[in-house]
Amino acid sequence: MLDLTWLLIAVPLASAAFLLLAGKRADRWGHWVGVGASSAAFVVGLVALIQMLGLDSEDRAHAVHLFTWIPGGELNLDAGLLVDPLSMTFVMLVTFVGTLIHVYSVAYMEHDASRRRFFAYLNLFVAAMLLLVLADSYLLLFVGWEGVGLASYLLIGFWNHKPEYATAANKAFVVNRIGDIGLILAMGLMFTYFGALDFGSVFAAVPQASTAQLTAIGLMLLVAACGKSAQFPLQSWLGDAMAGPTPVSALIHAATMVTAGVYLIVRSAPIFEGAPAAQTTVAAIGAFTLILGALIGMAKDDIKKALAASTMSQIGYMMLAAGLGPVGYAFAIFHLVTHGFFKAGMFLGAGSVMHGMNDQVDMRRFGALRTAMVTTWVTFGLGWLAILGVPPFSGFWSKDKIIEAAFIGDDVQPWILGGAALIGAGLTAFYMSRLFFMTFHGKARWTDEQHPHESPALMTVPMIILAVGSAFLGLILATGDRFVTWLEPVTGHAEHGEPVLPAAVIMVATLLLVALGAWIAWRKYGAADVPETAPAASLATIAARNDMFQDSVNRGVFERPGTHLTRTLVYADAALVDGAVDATAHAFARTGEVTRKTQNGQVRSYALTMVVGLVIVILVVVQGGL
Amino acid sequence: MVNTVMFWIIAALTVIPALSLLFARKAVHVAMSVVLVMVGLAAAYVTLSAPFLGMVQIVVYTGAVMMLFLFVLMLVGVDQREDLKETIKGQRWIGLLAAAGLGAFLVSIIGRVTLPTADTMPSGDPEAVAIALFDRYVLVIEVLGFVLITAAVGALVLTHTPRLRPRKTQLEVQRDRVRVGADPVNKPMPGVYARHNALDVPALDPEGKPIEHSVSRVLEIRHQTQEGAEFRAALEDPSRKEGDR
Amino acid sequence: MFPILTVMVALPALGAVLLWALPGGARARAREVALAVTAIELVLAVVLFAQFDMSAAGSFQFSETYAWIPQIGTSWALGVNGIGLLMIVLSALLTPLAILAGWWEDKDDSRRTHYLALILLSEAFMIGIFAARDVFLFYVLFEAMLIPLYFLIGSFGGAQRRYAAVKFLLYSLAGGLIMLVGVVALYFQGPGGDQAFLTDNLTGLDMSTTAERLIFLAFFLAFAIKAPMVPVHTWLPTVAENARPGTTALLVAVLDKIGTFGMLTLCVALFPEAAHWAAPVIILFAVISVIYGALLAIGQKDMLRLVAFTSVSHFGIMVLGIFAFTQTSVEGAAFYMFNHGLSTGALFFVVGFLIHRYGTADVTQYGGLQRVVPVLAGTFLVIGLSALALPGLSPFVSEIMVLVGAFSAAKVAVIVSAVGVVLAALYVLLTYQKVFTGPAPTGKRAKVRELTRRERIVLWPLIALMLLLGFLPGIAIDAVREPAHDIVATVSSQEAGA
Amino acid sequence: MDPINFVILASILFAIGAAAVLLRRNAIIAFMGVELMLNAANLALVAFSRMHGEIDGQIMAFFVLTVAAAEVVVGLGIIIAVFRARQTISLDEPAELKG
Repeated sequence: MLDLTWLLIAVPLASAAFLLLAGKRADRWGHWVGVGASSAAFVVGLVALIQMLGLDSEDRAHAVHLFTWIPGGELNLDAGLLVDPLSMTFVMLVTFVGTLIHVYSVAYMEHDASRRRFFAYLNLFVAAMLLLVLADSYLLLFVGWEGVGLASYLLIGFWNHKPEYATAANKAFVVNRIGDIGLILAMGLMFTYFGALDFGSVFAAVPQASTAQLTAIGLMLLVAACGKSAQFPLQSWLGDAMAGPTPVSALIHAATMVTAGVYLIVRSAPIFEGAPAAQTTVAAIGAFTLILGALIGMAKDDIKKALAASTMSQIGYMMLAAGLGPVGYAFAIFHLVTHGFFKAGMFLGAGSVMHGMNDQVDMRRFGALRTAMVTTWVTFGLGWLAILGVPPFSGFWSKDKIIEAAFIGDDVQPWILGGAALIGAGLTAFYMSRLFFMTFHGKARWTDEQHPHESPALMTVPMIILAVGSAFLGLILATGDRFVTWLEPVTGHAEHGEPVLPAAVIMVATLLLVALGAWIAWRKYGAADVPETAPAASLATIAARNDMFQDSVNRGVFERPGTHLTRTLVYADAALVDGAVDATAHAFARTGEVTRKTQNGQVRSYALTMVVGLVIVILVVVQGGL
Repeated sequence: MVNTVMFWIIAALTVIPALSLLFARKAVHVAMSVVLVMVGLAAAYVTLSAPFLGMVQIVVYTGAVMMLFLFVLMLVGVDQREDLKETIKGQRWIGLLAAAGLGAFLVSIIGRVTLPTADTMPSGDPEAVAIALFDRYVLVIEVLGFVLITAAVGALVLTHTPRLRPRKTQLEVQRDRVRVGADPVNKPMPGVYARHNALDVPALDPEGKPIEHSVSRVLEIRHQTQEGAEFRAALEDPSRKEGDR
Repeated sequence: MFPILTVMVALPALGAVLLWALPGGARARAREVALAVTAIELVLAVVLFAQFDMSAAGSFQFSETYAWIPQIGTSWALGVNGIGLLMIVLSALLTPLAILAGWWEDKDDSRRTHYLALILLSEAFMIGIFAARDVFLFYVLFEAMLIPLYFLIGSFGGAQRRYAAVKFLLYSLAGGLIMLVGVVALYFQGPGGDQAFLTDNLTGLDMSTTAERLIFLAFFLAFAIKAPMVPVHTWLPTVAENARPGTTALLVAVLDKIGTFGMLTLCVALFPEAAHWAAPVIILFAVISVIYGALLAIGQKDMLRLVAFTSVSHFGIMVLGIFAFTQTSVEGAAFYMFNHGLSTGALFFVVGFLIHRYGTADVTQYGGLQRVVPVLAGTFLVIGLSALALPGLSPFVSEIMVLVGAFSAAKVAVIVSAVGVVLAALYVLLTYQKVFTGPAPTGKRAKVRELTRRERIVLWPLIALMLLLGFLPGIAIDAVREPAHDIVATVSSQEAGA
Repeated sequence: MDPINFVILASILFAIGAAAVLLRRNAIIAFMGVELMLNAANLALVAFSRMHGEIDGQIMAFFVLTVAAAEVVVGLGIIIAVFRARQTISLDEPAELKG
């Protein structure tokens, strides 16, 4: 079955192609094809996983050769899949969560005329994401990388008859492309230094490479990861990406695609191992973004944007972990998996709320929904507990380990990274509790035409499954370090360093901060009345509400000068470059105007010219001695 | 060697009439002078042991080409006088200078070189010429035949004036005439009902009045017409009428 | 041996003559005749491709040499190596599609016949140029090409078509005449004899450095104008704006490749030392073209101009690939020449279809079409994505080969060019946004026809081919590998010698 | 006497013919100037033929003669055509060659 893993990509891809080409006659049942394709991928993945579990941990990496891709003289690359515990983890996450979200979307998108197209895009995304994680070379990974970007673009802009949604889609794609420059340049560096782009050859060549080379590659990979995973400074697109239908936000902009950056870093572990500076940068970016995301999350009133900020922040955790080296890789992926579950669950919950509230997203118009939507409240609550890191829910097992790992190290680094992680936990508790309480508790602040109701079973069942996962997955995988051992063939065995503080102290501190955060949120948003319009706030809150002015900065630094530059260039091209050309032409034309006066039309003066010319020629020939 | 006397005669016979090209006023005079030049040249050819060519020269140039020129001159009007005053600024002096310079250069260059003179005379009799023309140069001759035919057709085309609209029928002519209010019938011939020799006397209308325009315009210009009044007076004077009878 | 190349040159030319000879009544069928001729040509091209020996792609195959004017050493010498093969296939593929794409143009039979005959004539010249193995023959065809194009642009097209045609002609002539000087100078450097212009006899000449560099520059300038590089690019937008989309598609997708083709097969192959000497400056201009073209594309309102500027940008990447002189980058550039033909050809066609519907190329007149014509929107998007080199489509493979391959030779250039990747996303997606997204059009604008069957026949094979080559680029790369290797080897031997 | 003198005579005639073309406005006279130039050339050819003792020069003169005849026919045809159109044969009138 491991050799058949190409089916994982092929089936959703074929389904996507079919749905796009089938036309209107497939409108009535096309979505079930999409669900079927995703489920089939899950089944294939599951069988492969079971088969892999039957192997020794050393033999679990399995290479699948597909076909000769680029048979260049020097750049000689085969398309192949690398099926190992790391990619298998992603396969399971993507196909499982993906299938649930497919099912959910059947109901969620029921009234949309273009549901078939929606499922085609979702399938396309699944195929691309699986290609991304299964690829055995950076170039093939890049195909998946751009593929998910495209799917993301299509889905964010799914309702592109609203101009701002279309703009959001463009923004996502373009910012991602900035990240792609990083990946392209990283590949250029790899090809220059190692002459290859497949993981095997690159990693084999790493020991011979200099630190400077590896650092350069690592930093470029980091740029790519920042673009895709919405890390500082390329995070600005994620909030706008919430323009897409909510299942998309759940699948792509929470559970899977945005974590691709973390995957890239972990996959490139051998490179980062040789480049401590790059590693530190990864961790620093992660730490910075986790705080940044948390701060933004604290101020957002749009439920999806708050969740998006939370995603940014949580991926910050993962990046932080991935930047810690072998100690953190497994935890990064672990958190990625649990996060995939609880964040997807929460997004679906948010979708359920919107479904019941006429697509209202402003949390200030929610409140007291727990009575109207019990299932949603419970499933969301489980996700909330998980993200807070309350034991024994999933988040506790993954996040706490990251915080602990952040405190390992020398000098001042553990204090900064660890401190950030610790504070981040408190902030997370605050903003997630705020979100939870504002939505489900307190007084009802609905408008009259809203009649909140529970969503149909097609939506709630996936939410329940994800909630169960949020609750117990962490516990199951963490028992006996199962997950860490599972990933060890890929991430390498980590010498478990000692944190600068005792592990117990860190855990207690974390829990205390979480409790504090949640308590403050309860006081402000659960117990007290929430004003229906956002009150005037401090400068910091305004900054957070505006995504820390990232958009304004981008607009001021890139967009506006860019627009001016473009306009100037368009003008200059017409006036200067083309003007010079036209001026040359006109100069000739004017010369012609002048000289044409000698052409007076008199035959005799033409003849005279000829004779004079003849005389001159004779003179020259004679004088020339001929 | 060539007869020196002969050369000088030929030189005089060609250059002097040739100068008329520059100074003669009437084109006919020029044409006749050029005929002389051509004859001179024919003489030169004969002197240069090309007798056949000389004959051809006379036949073609004096006989055909120059006559053609004369025909054309007559066609366009012999009295096409040329105003010798120059209209293009500087044309005369620069032109003269250039032509003179050209001649001077040619003469000076040719005068400086010495070319070997072969002892053998080329045989310019018709037989030798025919052998050369229809043997070595037969292809050229063929091509020249084409050129001549083309030229002939070309001249036909050039001088042919196509009819732009269909020929008018008599009926149309008549209608047009009525429309513009001209004489509905033929103009009366001069001298009708007149007693004099007809051409210079206006015709008389049925009322006995002379019709002035029945006399040719040319005669009017030359003042060779007879006044109609005189005859009218004669007609109106019964006494003279009797007397004349 | 069957002189397939001569036949391929002669067939469209005869087709053109046939069209002109058609009596008035039969001219109503001119399109069918032209299509049939180009279809046969395409079949021949496929046969050519199938018969081509990929294991010897670096050497000229199907060679034919007939004396032409032996007194000055020119001969009718045809032959293709891998790169020429791809270009010929591209020409043969795009011409029938251009005819199909412009099926609706011209109400008047005789005018249409004239147009089609000129198109066929252009095809004959294009194939001749790509197959020429004789520098003089190449030059003659290079200049002869201008005649049908001048009329194609000047007689058929938009408001300022005459201005555009004259501009095109003057630009091309300027380049061509400078090249003529180079050709003549090359003759005197060469071995002489009655095959003095055969490229085989002109490679590896022992010339003085100055002579080599000057001749190189003479050739290069002509090719830089043809493959419009900044700052000699301004004819292209003007022409694109005013000529018919079908004409422009052929012009940009195939004809302009003569520029890069010439750089590869003449400039670099014949003057390796000079090429190596000039490479840094050329790369600088290539990078400027990449960024400048992309920025100007973003600033355009006219879609045809926009596509023209994207091509300026893409040609920059090709030139960068060629003059980076690494195996991979040259392979990539050669492959890109083919892919860009598919992508830009399709882009001009689809823009032509839009113009056919709305009667304007001004993007601001469009909006919300995705709701009305989803298939057209989807097709446009895929073609647009090919222009921004999305993985899975063949332009990606070539672009990444150029960027990755050139990195070792020109780091800064690649880093700057990579910015073009972002700009490409901007110009493609902004255009898509303006034309297809937003509120659905109302009133008369809402009555837009969906992509017709004939238009699908034009566009979808191109998309299919890009997909196929995106996943199996080997089909084409096999053809360019050895030529690229030879070129790189020639230049690097110079490097070693210097 | 050396036949070269005939060549010199030819040069003089040629110059006179050229001057006629340059100075005379009457198209027919100018045309006769052209004829004179042609004949001057013929004279030179025949003189050269004599000097070399070969007949080819004469043959060339024949050709020139023939072509000149053709030229006269066409030239006069043109003059007549122009005269018909404009009622004049002055060379200054048809100034349509003006650039």
